[in-house]
Amino acid sequence: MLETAPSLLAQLSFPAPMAGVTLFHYLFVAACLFAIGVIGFLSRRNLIIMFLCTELMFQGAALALIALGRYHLNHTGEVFVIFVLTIAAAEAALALGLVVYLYRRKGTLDSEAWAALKG
Amino acid sequence: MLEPVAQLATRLLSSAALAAEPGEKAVAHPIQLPELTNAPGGPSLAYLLLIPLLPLIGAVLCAIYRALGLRNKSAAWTSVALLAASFILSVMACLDVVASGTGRAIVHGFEWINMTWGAGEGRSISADFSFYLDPISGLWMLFVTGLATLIALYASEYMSGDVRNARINRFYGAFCLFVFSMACLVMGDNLLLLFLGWEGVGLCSYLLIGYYHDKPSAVAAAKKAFILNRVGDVGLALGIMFTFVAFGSIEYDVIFRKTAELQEAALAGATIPWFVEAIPLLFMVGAFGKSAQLPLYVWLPDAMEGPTPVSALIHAATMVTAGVYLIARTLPLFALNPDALVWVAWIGGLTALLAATIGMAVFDIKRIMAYSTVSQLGYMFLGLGVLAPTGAAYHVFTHAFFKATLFLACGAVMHGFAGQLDLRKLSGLWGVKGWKVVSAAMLVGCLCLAGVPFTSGFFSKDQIIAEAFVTSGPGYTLLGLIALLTAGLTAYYSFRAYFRVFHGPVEYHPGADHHGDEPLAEEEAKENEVAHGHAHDDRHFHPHAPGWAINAVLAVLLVGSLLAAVPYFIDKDHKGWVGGLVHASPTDARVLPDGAQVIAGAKHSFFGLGDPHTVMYFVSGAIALIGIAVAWWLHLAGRTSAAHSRADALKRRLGAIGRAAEHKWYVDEIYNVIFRVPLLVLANLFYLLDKLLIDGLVELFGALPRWFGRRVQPIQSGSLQGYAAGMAAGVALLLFLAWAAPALVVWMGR
Amino acid sequence: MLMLALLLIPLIGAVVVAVGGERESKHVALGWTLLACVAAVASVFAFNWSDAATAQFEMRAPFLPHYGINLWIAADSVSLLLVLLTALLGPLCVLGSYSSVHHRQRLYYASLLALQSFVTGVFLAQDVILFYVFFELTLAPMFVLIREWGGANRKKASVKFFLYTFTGSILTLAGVIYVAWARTGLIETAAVNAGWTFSLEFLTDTARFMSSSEQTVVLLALLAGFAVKVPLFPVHTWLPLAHTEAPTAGSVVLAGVLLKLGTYALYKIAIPLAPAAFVAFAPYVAAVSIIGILYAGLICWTQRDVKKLVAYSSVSHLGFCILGLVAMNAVGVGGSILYMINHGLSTGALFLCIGMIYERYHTRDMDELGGLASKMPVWAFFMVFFSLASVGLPGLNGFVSEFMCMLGAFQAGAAWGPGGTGGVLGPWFAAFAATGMVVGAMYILYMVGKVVFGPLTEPRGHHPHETLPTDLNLREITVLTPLAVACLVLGVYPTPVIRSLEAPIIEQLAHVERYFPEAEAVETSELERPEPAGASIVAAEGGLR
Amino acid sequence: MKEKLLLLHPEIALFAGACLLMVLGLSKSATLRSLCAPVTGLVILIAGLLAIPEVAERLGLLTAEQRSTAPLLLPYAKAMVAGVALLLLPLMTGVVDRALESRAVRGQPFDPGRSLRGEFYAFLLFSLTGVMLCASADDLIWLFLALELTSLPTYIMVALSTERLRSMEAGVKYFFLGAFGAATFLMGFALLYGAAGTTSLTGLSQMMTLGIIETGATEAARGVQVYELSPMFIAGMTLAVLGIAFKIAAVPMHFYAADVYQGAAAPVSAYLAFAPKAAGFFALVSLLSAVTWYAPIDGGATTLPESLRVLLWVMAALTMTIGNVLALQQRSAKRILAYSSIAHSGYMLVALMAGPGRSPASDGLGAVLFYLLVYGVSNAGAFAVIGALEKRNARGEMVEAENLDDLRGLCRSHPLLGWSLVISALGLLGLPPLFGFWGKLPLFSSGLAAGEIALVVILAINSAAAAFYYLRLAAAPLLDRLDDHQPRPVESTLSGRRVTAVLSAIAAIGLVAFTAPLQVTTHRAAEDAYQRVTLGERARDVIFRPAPEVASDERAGEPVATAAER
Repeated sequence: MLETAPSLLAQLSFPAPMAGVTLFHYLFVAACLFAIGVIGFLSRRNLIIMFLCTELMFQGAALALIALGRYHLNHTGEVFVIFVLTIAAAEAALALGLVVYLYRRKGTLDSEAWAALKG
Repeated sequence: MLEPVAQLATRLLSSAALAAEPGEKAVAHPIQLPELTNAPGGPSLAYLLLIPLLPLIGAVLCAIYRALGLRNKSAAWTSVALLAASFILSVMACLDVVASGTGRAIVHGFEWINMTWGAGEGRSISADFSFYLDPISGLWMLFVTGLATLIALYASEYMSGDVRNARINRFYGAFCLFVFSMACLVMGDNLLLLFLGWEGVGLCSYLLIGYYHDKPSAVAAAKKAFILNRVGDVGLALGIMFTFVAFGSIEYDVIFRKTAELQEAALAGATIPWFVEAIPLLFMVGAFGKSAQLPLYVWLPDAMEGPTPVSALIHAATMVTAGVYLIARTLPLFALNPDALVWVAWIGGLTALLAATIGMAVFDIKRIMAYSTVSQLGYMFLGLGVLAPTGAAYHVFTHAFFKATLFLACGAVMHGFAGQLDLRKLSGLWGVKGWKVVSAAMLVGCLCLAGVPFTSGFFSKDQIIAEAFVTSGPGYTLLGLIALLTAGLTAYYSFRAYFRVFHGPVEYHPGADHHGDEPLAEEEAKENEVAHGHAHDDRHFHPHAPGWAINAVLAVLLVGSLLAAVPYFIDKDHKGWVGGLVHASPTDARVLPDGAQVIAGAKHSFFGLGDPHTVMYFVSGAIALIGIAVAWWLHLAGRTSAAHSRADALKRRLGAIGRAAEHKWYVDEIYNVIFRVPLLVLANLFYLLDKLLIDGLVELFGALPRWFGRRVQPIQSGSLQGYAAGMAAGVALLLFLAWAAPALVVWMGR
Repeated sequence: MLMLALLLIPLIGAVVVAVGGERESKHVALGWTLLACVAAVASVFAFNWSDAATAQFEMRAPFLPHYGINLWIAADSVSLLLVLLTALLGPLCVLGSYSSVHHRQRLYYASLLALQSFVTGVFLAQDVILFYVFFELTLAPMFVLIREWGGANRKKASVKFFLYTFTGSILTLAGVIYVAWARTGLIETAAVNAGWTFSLEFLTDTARFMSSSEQTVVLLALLAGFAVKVPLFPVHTWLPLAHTEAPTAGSVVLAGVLLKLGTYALYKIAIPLAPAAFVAFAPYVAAVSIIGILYAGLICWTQRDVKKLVAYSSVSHLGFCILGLVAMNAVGVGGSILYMINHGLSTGALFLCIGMIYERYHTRDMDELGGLASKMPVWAFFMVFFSLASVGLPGLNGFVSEFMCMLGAFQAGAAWGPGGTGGVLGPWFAAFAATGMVVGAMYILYMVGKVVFGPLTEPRGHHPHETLPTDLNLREITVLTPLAVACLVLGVYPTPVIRSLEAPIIEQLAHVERYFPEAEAVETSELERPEPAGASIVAAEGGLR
Repeated sequence: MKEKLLLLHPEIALFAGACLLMVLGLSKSATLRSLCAPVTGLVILIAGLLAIPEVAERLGLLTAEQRSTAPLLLPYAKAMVAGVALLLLPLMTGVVDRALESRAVRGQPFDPGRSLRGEFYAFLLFSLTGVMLCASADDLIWLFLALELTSLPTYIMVALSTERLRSMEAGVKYFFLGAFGAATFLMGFALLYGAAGTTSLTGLSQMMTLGIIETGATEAARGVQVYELSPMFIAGMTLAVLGIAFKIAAVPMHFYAADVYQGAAAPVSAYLAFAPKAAGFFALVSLLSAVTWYAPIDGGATTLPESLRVLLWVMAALTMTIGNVLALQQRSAKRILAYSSIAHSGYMLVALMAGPGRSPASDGLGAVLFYLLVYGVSNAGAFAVIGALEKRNARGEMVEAENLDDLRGLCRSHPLLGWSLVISALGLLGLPPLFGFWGKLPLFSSGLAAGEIALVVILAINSAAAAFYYLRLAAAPLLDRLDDHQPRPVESTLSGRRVTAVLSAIAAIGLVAFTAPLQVTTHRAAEDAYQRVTLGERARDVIFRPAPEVASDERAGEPVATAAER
């Protein structure tokens, strides 16, 4: 995305207090969040933490939405984010329920414990 | 080589030119062939159809008898009757054709293969069951049907052993079928019908050689005969295709007209197109196959596995002369390509010599006769090659008689002595009671074969040899000398057999088999033995003297062989009656015999001794007598036992050469090594290739997906993180791909 | 109507047999096949032979209008003859397996009947998609036949047969669709929209607007399916396996008609859809088929298993058939179509004969069988008869077609003689193919000499069959006799058949002749006239509604 | 907004039904509880009917002109989904609560706390709602919600489908990977919004049309014009497509499929193989329509922007191939079907690439919509047969007889099930003249019409390779014999499963008769959807690929020209 940053800066009209902080930075942070989520998802084996990593990915997207909404000067982004949050909440509930259920059956939250089906 | 060929060609054409001069007989000009007034067929000659039809009916009847399982001779009598009828019809037909000045008759039967794909010549092919009779085919039909009748009669006794197991029906069925095919071959009015007959006789010879189908040797011989004939047939088939493309038709009338036009053109200086020159060469191949010439002759000696009547009719008198007929029939085409004639002449001469040398060495009488057949056929081809179709045809005629006689005599011996054919085991039969007729027949046959003066063989062979010297072609003089040498050899080996078997001390040992009956059930075999009075040990063995049928037929043929000389003195200006027929037939109205005369005129003396024919009488006669004398000295004079004679000493002196000759110069073995073995290796190689490489590739392609699947399967490890990693990696990769895509596409130029 | 009957009778029969009783199923099946035979005979008389080129008994119902796919069946003389062959073989197959099939007879005879119906459908279809539907459908019953009643190696054989042919024919489908799409494209550029159509008679106009490269692609796609079915030399390996494993009737149908689907498709579809490419490829196809003739023939010579030998001989024979086809002249194509019929008769009969032996001796190994002539003369007669027929002996059917195929190849492009025609082959092709005559004689006589003639040998510990007599019984003779008669009649008096083939062949060849090298000049001048395009468009529009 | 709601009657009905079922499942009386399934069926039926505008108008829910302007995609999509769902419903009955109910029958008090039935059906309806919403989505937000609504309930359905551990494992994998996928397309949507400044698909397409998203065109070698889209857009689109690829189980997001389908109870697997796939393809169709195939819809040379074309090309090829080659390895019928469903997604991707076309034959989107029905029907049958067979496993519990060997000789032991399996398998194989073939035909034709010859060849070869395992699936019940030592599977007591099996087999044959109208309908639907998103206007008059090759040599040239003159 780097080479397109200038063209974006051209129309950029962020307020003074945060001068120098461009959309690009926001997107960068968002991307980082997303990446961290992915890496965490791949590296950690505890189901709860893995779920939290997916949440992190969601939040990365949410951050990007907010920034872009501000950039495009419309509220669609914010609206989107609200819905994202609800979905995230729903997923959280679902995930926790599932985790409890699983723990009852197997007594562990190690993701590798669930690798019977393969091939 | 080329120079003399050109010479020969010019002479041919010049001869044609002479022929074209006014004052020549109209018949000398094919284009002016009188149109057939009664074409097609016409009421007068419609009965021509019966000539092939009657034998066919005979075959069908015999098949029915077989189905009914008749165990009597009704098949024999049916066949004899029908064949006789068809012989009479042939005689009538010949007379009618000669009488009607058209020189030929065409009778349409029904359509066989017909297709039209456009207007104009060459846009349609038609090969019908319609028959074409002219003097040449008439001649052939005469001795084919005539001899067939006689031999059928002979076989009625000879094959009596097969009555009780009903196989005689099969024999006569094939026999009649053969005559039918021969009729189609000789009388077909188009090349495809000729081909039908050509392969039909091949089939019949296959069936009859393999008649004793439980004898492996017989089956092998039959197979060999059919396959080698097929090799020739390929040539013939291709020749027919060339003919069709070249002339737009395969019907004789059209072909001959076009040929004549081509001659006109050639006289006017045009060159003969290559595809017309190719035709005779291909026909030649077919002829060599059917008539057992080099290099395809090896099947004929083995063909003796069949019952002797078959050997007599098919493999001596008629079928093997089909090649000669083919060339005689299409001689105008050959005249367009002198190369072909040179080939024919040389192949013929060499075959004659080679076969004669083998005939001198082998001890089986029937084999001797077989090789002599090959040798005599060689003479006939030599005759055609040196532009003596008259001589060739005449030799075919005489040879048919005396060779039939010889074979039937051998057959009688075989029949009487339990299949004994080894001339070291038989001696002095002349002295045995009841064998006079056979001996006499054998004597006459040998005389004719040897070409002793004033026998039929003498006159026919003489013409050929003389023409060999007269006609100037590449090395034809040498060919003449070869022919003379062969004549001597022929006299020697024929009388070698005669002297050993029919003269000297009386002594005989029976053979092992009952002239090849099937191994019947035990009691039946015994019964058989009693019936024939055969026994396997020599002490109480009574030779089974020939009955009336055999004697009668032998007597008739004996006389016939002698009388075969007579036609030579009829119609002298065409070198005999046969010459007259040949001359009268439209096929060679143009080049021959005028061509031969012209060429003869070119060199009208034999080594300065005057008319070559006259000279040849003396030369060849003398040579024949010398040969006989040698045979007498070596094989009769002072021979005390059947087994040993003075020749043994000579043979010892010859050593390796003698043994090689006795083993037929190992030709079979050589062929086996050169052709069969490599082909078999190749075939097995192909099979291996098919299984391993070709099918292997298919299997490989089939296995590829599964192989790929096995490679991919580990990714489905079942671990959550593993899957997630896979997904993440995939996303990253595809992201990059999507980003790079435009550049990629531009780079690939879409 | 008759054609629909020919199509439906076996199908209904299949259903009836499938739901009927196990014991009487074979008789029911026989009845239905005979009924089909009756219909076939009736169609012979109803057919107007005087204009054999036009498709008759036409029946047509739109199925997918937006694709221009119609349920459209009709028969010209070519298809009618092949349908007749199919109908004739039907009852013989049923009768031939009376004593050889014992378990799950309902499924067996139902499959046979279904197979017959589908094959008939292929020969009658005038719509490429319909053709393809039947073409694929034949696989299912054949798969069942091989898989359920086959020999020891039947699973592999059946799967190989199915996958090999299925793979090829899917590519064929792609090729056909490509042509149909190309047609829509060209019609648009011609400013007229005729939309999609799969009807043969409209698709045939497409070729002249397709570049030769496009046609090449199409032809390759078509060959992928058809050459495998034929089978042509390099892609033949499924056949011997399938044949050796299949039950007798299966082999008969396989050799008799199933292989003809490939050749028929090449004639009916490949020629008009990609003529330029067809002409361009003809020499290579011819070369391949000649290789097939000799290669397969020599392989036959090394076989021990009689059935495998005959199977390979099919490869060799169909080489002749294809050679005649790519000669692209009347004689050659006529010979090739005749060959389809003749090969079906003689080879089918040979398989029946072998099956009869197998029923008695439970082996097909030539080392264990020999000299049967002295034990079963009637069988021997038929065996020798059909062997000679397939060797191409004049007077029997094999020769006529074989010679015509070779003559056709010889004429093609041999413009130097009045008998020559346009084309891209020539004497050399015929010459090489002719050597196949010798090879054919070699392996067939080798087989006859081993099995029929020679000293009698029977497998060790052989005891006579409980139900079957030593020699053929009346039923078996009844099975073989019609085939023998057909072989003889077609060998002695084929002219009516040939004459009936002339018109359709000439019509079909009109598609390719304009692409012959020497025809270039003529063909460009022809192209001045736009009628064909216009006509095609109008016709197509007619065809779409 | 209002007119949007007007078209949501089916969804509303489903939602209401779901709420009702939640209550119903907890009722004390067994009879009322047993009404769950019928009620669900009724609701789905109502929804399906309401989806048809004519019906809605008859009921006064739509005015005539509203009906006439209503998009054509919705009726087909929703009715089709409802129909397949109805076909699947008998199969879904009795998946949960069997033990509980049997205990209740034996007189033990019913414990609502342990009962799942109500939720199960409710979740089914919720998920169906999601699918239908996907079809009617015209905004990224809406699309996101709909997709999530489709998946979330299925996570639970999978986990609860059986008591066995494997189904829980399936649930875990499905849920976590699903969340991963969801995050992916969410990020994609975000970037799309960033690139276009709007989340409405129409707006997106407008932005494309106005060329705001491109950064210009480059004239490449051989006169090929390639438009460069802004990287943000490309990234967004790619992420979105890949995220949705999870729903349709396309490479590289396919990993979960086999495990989940195997772990879940066969009925649920059948549902998973259909519903999310449908939702995903609806989403892809609308999304890609928004990006537009740059060309007049002329049945010929439609094409996507380069990035997407290459992306989808690779995805399609890989999905087909990997799905098939992995299916070749399997002994478990369920895994075979799972992998084959991956392969089928690949086939559909080919048509998706081909994009819209003028005639049904060249219309890829229509082909996709049609194939969804074809696949749903045949697939239901195959899974139903497996669900209908049970055998006792080593631990003595009754489990699904999912192994290929268990299916041997089925035609003789259970003719109905056996023949249904044979027909479904052959249908999936696409053997003419079964329904499957008529589904494959448009895939081929549209792919070729779009000029994607290489891809079509891959498609052809793949369908051939697929024949291998489908043949197994068909031959095992028909021709193979069960060897004596192995336990003979028994038919499940739940008769509903047989019903589904037989019905789908009948449909696989009977629907052939309706091929023509169905294909026309799907074509209209797809075209209409495309027109709506792109506001009917041709995105740009640049034809990327030269129009269908008209023969370049003079042989062809002549008559064409003359024809043009007329």
